[in-house]
Amino acid sequence: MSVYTRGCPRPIGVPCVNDFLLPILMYGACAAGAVGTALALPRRKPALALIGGLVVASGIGLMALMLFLAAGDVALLPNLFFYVFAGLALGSGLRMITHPTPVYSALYFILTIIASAGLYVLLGAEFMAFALIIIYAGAILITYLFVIMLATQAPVEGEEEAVPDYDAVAREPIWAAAVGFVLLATLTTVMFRGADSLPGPEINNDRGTALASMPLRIQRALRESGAIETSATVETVDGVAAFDAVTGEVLTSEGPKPLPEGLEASNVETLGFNLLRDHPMTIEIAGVILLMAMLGATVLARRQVDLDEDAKAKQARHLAVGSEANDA
Amino acid sequence: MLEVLAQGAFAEPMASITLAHYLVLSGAMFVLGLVGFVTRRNLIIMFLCTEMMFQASGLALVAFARYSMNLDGQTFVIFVLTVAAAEAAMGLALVVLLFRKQESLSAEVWNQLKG
Amino acid sequence: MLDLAPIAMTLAADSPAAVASAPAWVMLIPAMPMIGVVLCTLMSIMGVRSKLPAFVTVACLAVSFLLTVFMFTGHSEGWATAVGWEWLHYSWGDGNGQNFTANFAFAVDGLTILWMLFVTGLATLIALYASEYMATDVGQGYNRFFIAFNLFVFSMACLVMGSNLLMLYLGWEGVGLCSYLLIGYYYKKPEAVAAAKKAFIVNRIGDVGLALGVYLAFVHFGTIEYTELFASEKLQGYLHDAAEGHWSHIPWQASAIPLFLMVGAFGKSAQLPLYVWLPDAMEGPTPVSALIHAATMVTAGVYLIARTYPLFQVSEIALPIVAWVGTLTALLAATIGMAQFDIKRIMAYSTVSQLGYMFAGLGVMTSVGAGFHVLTHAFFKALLFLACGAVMHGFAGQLDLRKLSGLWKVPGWRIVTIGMFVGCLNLAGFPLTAGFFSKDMILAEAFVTPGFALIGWILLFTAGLTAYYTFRVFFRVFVGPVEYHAGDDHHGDDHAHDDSHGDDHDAGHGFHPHAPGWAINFVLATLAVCSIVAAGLYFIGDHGWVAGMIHDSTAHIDPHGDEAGGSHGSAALFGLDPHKAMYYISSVVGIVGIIFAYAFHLHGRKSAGEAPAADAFKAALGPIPRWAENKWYVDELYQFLFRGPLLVLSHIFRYVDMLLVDGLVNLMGWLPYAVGGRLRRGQDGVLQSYAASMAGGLALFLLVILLLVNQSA
Amino acid sequence: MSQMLLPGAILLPLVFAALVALLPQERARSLALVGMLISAIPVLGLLFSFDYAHAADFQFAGSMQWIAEFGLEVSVGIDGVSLLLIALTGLLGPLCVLGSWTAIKDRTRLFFTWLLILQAAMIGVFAARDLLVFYVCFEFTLVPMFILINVFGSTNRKAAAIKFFIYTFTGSMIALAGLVYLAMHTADAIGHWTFALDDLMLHASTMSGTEQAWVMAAMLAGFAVKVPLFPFHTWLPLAHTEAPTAGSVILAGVLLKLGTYGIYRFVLGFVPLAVVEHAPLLATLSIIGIVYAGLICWVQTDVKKLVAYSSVSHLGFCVLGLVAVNTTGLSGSVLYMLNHGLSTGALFLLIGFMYERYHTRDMGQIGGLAAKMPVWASFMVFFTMASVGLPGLNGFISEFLCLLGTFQSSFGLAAGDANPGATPGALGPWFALFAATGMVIAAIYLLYMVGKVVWGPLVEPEGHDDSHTGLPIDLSAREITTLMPLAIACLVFGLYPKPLMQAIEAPVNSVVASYELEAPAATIEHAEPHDSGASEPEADH
Repeated sequence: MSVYTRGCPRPIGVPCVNDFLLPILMYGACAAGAVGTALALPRRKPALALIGGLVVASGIGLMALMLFLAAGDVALLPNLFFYVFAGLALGSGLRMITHPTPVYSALYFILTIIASAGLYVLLGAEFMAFALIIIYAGAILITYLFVIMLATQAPVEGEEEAVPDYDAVAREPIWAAAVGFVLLATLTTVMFRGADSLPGPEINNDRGTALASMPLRIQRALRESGAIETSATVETVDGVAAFDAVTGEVLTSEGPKPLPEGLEASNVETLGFNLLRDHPMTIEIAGVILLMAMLGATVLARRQVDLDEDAKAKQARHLAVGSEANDA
Repeated sequence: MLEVLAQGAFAEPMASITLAHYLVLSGAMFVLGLVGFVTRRNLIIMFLCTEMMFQASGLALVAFARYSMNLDGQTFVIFVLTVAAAEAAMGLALVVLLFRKQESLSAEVWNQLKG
Repeated sequence: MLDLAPIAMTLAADSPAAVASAPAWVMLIPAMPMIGVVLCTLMSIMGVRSKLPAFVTVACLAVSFLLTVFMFTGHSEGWATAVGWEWLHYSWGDGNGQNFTANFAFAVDGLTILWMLFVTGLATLIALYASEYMATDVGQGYNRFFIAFNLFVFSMACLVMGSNLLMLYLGWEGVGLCSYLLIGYYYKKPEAVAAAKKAFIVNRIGDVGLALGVYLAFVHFGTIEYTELFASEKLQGYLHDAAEGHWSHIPWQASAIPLFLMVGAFGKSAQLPLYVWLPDAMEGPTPVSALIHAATMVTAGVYLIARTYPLFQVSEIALPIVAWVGTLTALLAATIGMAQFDIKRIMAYSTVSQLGYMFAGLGVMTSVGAGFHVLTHAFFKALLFLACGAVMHGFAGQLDLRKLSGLWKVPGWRIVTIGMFVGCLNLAGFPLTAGFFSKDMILAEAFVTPGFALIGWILLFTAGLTAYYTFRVFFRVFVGPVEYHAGDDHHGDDHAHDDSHGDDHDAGHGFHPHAPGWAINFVLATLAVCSIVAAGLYFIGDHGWVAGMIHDSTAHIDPHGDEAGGSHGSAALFGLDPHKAMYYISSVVGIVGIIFAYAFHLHGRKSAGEAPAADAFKAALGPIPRWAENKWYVDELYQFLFRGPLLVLSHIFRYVDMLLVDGLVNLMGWLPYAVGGRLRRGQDGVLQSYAASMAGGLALFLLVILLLVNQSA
Repeated sequence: MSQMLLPGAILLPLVFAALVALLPQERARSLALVGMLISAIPVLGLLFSFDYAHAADFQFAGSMQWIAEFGLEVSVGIDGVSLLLIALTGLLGPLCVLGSWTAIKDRTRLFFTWLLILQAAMIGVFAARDLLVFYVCFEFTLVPMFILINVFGSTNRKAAAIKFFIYTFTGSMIALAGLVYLAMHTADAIGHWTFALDDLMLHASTMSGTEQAWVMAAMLAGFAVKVPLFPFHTWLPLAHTEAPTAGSVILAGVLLKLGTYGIYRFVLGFVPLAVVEHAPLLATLSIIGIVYAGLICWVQTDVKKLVAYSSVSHLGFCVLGLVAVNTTGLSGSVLYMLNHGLSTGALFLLIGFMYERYHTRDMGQIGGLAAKMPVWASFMVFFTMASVGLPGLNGFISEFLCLLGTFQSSFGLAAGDANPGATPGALGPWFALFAATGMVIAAIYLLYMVGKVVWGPLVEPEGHDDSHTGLPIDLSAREITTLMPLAIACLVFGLYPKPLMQAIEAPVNSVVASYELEAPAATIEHAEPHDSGASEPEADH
């Protein structure tokens, strides 16, 4: 049973370097990651944290090398972006959990968010990338920073950079790191197990159907390309263009015309259609969740002003007067 | 230009970046978040680590969406985002409340519920 | 009716007696004592404070005795059965042995009548005696005494007249209960309670043997009715084999039955292994000792063996064992009897000894001799006991022969002394007395039966000892210089009105003995007459009246084909007919014993306290008399061998139960508590430790799944 | 009308329990007595209208569908054996109320309500013809008993009640497992679920040997604890010493019989192969129980604990009879259940009366009571003799039959027709011999108790004066009327057990018939041919 036969030209049975090299690389990467994180986590003696960081970096390198070998092809450069973004994400992620001061952690987290946005773009989810940066980095993490500012004590004059002890020392770093990376090792093994041929990205070839749901756009594109008269229209059947998937032509008032070259349904459009056509209900629910969260947050965080007795009585009267006023 | 990037315009079968790459990456990010959650005592950092885990799962979802040519993954990431946002809001409100109560952000202060 | 093929052997030669149905009033014989019980109970409930219960008892028993006499006169041949009601009957199949029937029924044959005659007769007399003897307790336990007394006679009647082994068992344990109640009559005295308990438990050990014998009999023969059991051709076949000596043909079940029954007999009749309870039974009032522990109950064992004699003949070793046990008991009891000072204890050991004689008689195949000895012994032993009782009653509980002397000359004690004299003559086997004839039949048979000569010699020697210790009592207490000291009347309860003989200052004769009343004297007189007349029974019919009675019962046996009533025409003893020879030898032995007693205990004795010759002889013997006086330490032996270890075992069991068995159960209870305590510490309330354990669990889980998947792939 | 008798017997006590619970406190006692007596009427009706000719088949049968698809129905019916046990319960019920007339002073309403509920549950068990009713009632007897001991017991009643409850409860849980397996096995055979005992009985014998062994082990775990058989008996002395008088009487009189009845109805009825195979083991356990518990009695200082251990010893005989698997043994053990209930119940009542006067059970502090309480003493001696097994009283009949049953049930003896009285079975003379020593031990410890408590010089706890007990020195009329029925029953069933034997012979024979006992190969010995030369005696079993 071999885990990764892909890309091993030699006949089956002859151990290919990939067969035993890859597992060692992978587990080595995980082990390095574990040791590095354990060391890097906030501890009394900061020196070790640096060494930890380096070890983790080497771990990420090993992982990259392993992934590269698993891919088995020579072409290195074009996929460089993936490795850059991955390295960035992991490094800043590690730095986030190992940095003693919470503000820096938050900022590092923003860096991770940006890296993963990059990855989203690589995966063809541009809308999500931007959504991520706007909503996530922009809104949520700013709230985090806001709360961090609110919650961290103003530094007492005495020690300038006093780090409260609950930030300074991690809880059982070794045991947590070990557990975490055993988890990672098992996850990766499971992923690679039996995946003889790791499928590459598929080419998106059913662009026609996606476009069909936008008849006006096709019509405008056809008119620009001159395939049909400016007054001709695209036949639509209750809002969907009459598109023949087999011939790849759309029926217009002047007969079936092939789609213009290079006409693509961009990610945002298809995503929009998918969102509203396939998951209308979930949108509503998402809306409700947000509403509830907002309500909850305001209620929770309201400052409990403890009024004394007569103040409460006055308040109650005031409210009563107020309600009569607008009743009348 | 974006499409080129997205599709990996190079000729077949340059299947360089496979689904496993992304999954390993998201796994690593998830584990980082987990380790962070378990080890750091600061409440806010713990929340941050949960956000990291959300992020990791979002990445995996998008990777799956891309490699199985189905946009549901992406829509789902949107919901992951909404949930993350809601959770962050609530969580931070709670942290503020807790902080105001105990004047400390350490998680170990709150252990009255012990057995 | 099975007519046996006329074979040379005359094993119950003529066919077993016909089974006739007895007249209904036969059932009145046991019913009368039961009516007595009911009446006495009513009287005790109504709180009667007079002697009425005694007279009611005497009346009932007298009626019962008369009915027995009618039964005797009306009885012809073989069995006469009368069925009361169906006691226990069920079946689990229709095969011959596949049902169990035990009716509350009575069967009468020669043996039964012989036994019932002296049981009911003596019971009536002793009831009369007891009416006066127990007078001091009229308000206290009088009713209770007579309830138990009547119940005893009822149980004895069931035992003797029962028509199946289960009825015998009912009577067997019934008399055991009554002896328990009566020995423990003075329940305020701890020794009496202990003695009663000891009697019941030792009897119970015997009863277990009897019970097993009954089970085996039923399992092997399929029935326990006498009429069916002794007429079954399987038993006749075994008897046939036994007669011809093919012992191996008889299966072990058949030969084991007598061994079990024998244990029951030894328990009830106080034979060697299980005799220890009888001497202690003297704690009970004297009428009880006389009736139960001398005349009737103790003969139940003899009755059992006589009744199931065919079963005993079937086993090769059963009768020899009986003979040997009887002989050894006789010897042992005689030796102990010689060394005792309490006259009632002496009589008790003499009973054990005489019972030994009866068992020896049965063992040496002379059921007639044994039966006759039972009859004569019943009379003269009852006489002796009642005499001792009178002495005790008169002298405020004094029983020590060193404190009494010369009662003959004390006014009012003449009849008691005469009665005592007649009893002693019979017991010693003085020529021409009833005791003499009955003992000689046994001795003659012992000498003549092949292989039992040694038993004969031992019995002869014991006869001498018997004569000695009997007349030792007579010469010490009843003749010689007049001197008496009152006892401490430990028998009477500490209730108010016994001041009549309470002040026992020994100074001299300030205390005047309480002469026995008319009832006691009348009873003693009648018993003396009966003892004398009993001798005559030997001459009625061809071998004595008793032989006739036994001949037409299951106990009949004349193994050597001789017609002369159990003697052996062929065998001769010292050239003469065995019985004639025995007359001379045993009378010589008896007289020698008496002379010794006279020499030691009367000749030159100045006071009650010491007898110079006897004391000198005893000193010469060294420690032996002291051992004998302590009953050869048999009680201590049993305590050491059986009661002690059993008590230790029970304590061990108690602690095992408390610690081990209960401990285990409590441990089961404690275990979850302990484990729970341990787990509780895991919940420390910190959020992150929970998160960590969740993560750890997940990791472990995945790892295991992975390993499993790896294995199976 | 006769159809309503059995349900009436079960439900009437419940009705009265409700009444007692609702009406005011001071009426509780008398109402309970009236309730018990009225609910005894249907039991009498059952006794008289029962058709003794064919006592084997289940009469007054009635069933009511509950949940059809699970085959759950409520069905009742009684045969000879159940009838007698119901009669015993019916008799003991009123006597308990009468016996605890003055013993229970406060919270009488609680006491009598639960006593009536207990009465209903017990009759329910004996009348059950399907697993549901049997098991519900069997479990439900625990609750009232727990409350009686826990609330009305003496010093450390809490521990006793809890141990009693949990010990018995765990046992019956295991028994439930066995029974459900049986029901499942039947369901496989006939396709649909049913819990009626008749169907279970039909299909139980098709189980394989090992299956039967396991089912027997499970059922025995439940019933052996209840009996109590040797190793599982430690809860009984504790429960008895702490229980109030009425509690003890019912516990000894009827609750212990649930165990033996369970063994008779379920173990003997459903798993014949396993019973025959494991008969020697069970017999050894019961004989150990007889001797072991008997000897422990001898060294006890607490009277009630002594009588409790004596119950363990006596019920050893009962189980021995059951395991002998022949008519003698079975009828002996059924009679034993009845007689033990009467004599030990009476003994507990007597000890209760004495306890009410002297407030101690320690034999060291009390002795020689015959002088002060002659009537009590005579009853004590009478019932002791009954429980020692004196012929003429009821104890003897059952003990004799159990021992005879054990003696005759041996393959060795029954081989061939050399011993017509023997029946095939796995026990034999040796078992009977060891069990018979129990008779002697019984005599030892019971006479030890009577000798200490009844006879001997008068000993009373110091500082005791008779005035303040509020009771006459000797037994009052009420107390005597409580004991008289038991005394009469002991005497009558001792001398004339015919009606009892008649009622149980047919059902017992039908149970034995279901055992076509052929000797396992190992123990068949050639029957001793009448005149073969072989001299050595046949090896007895």
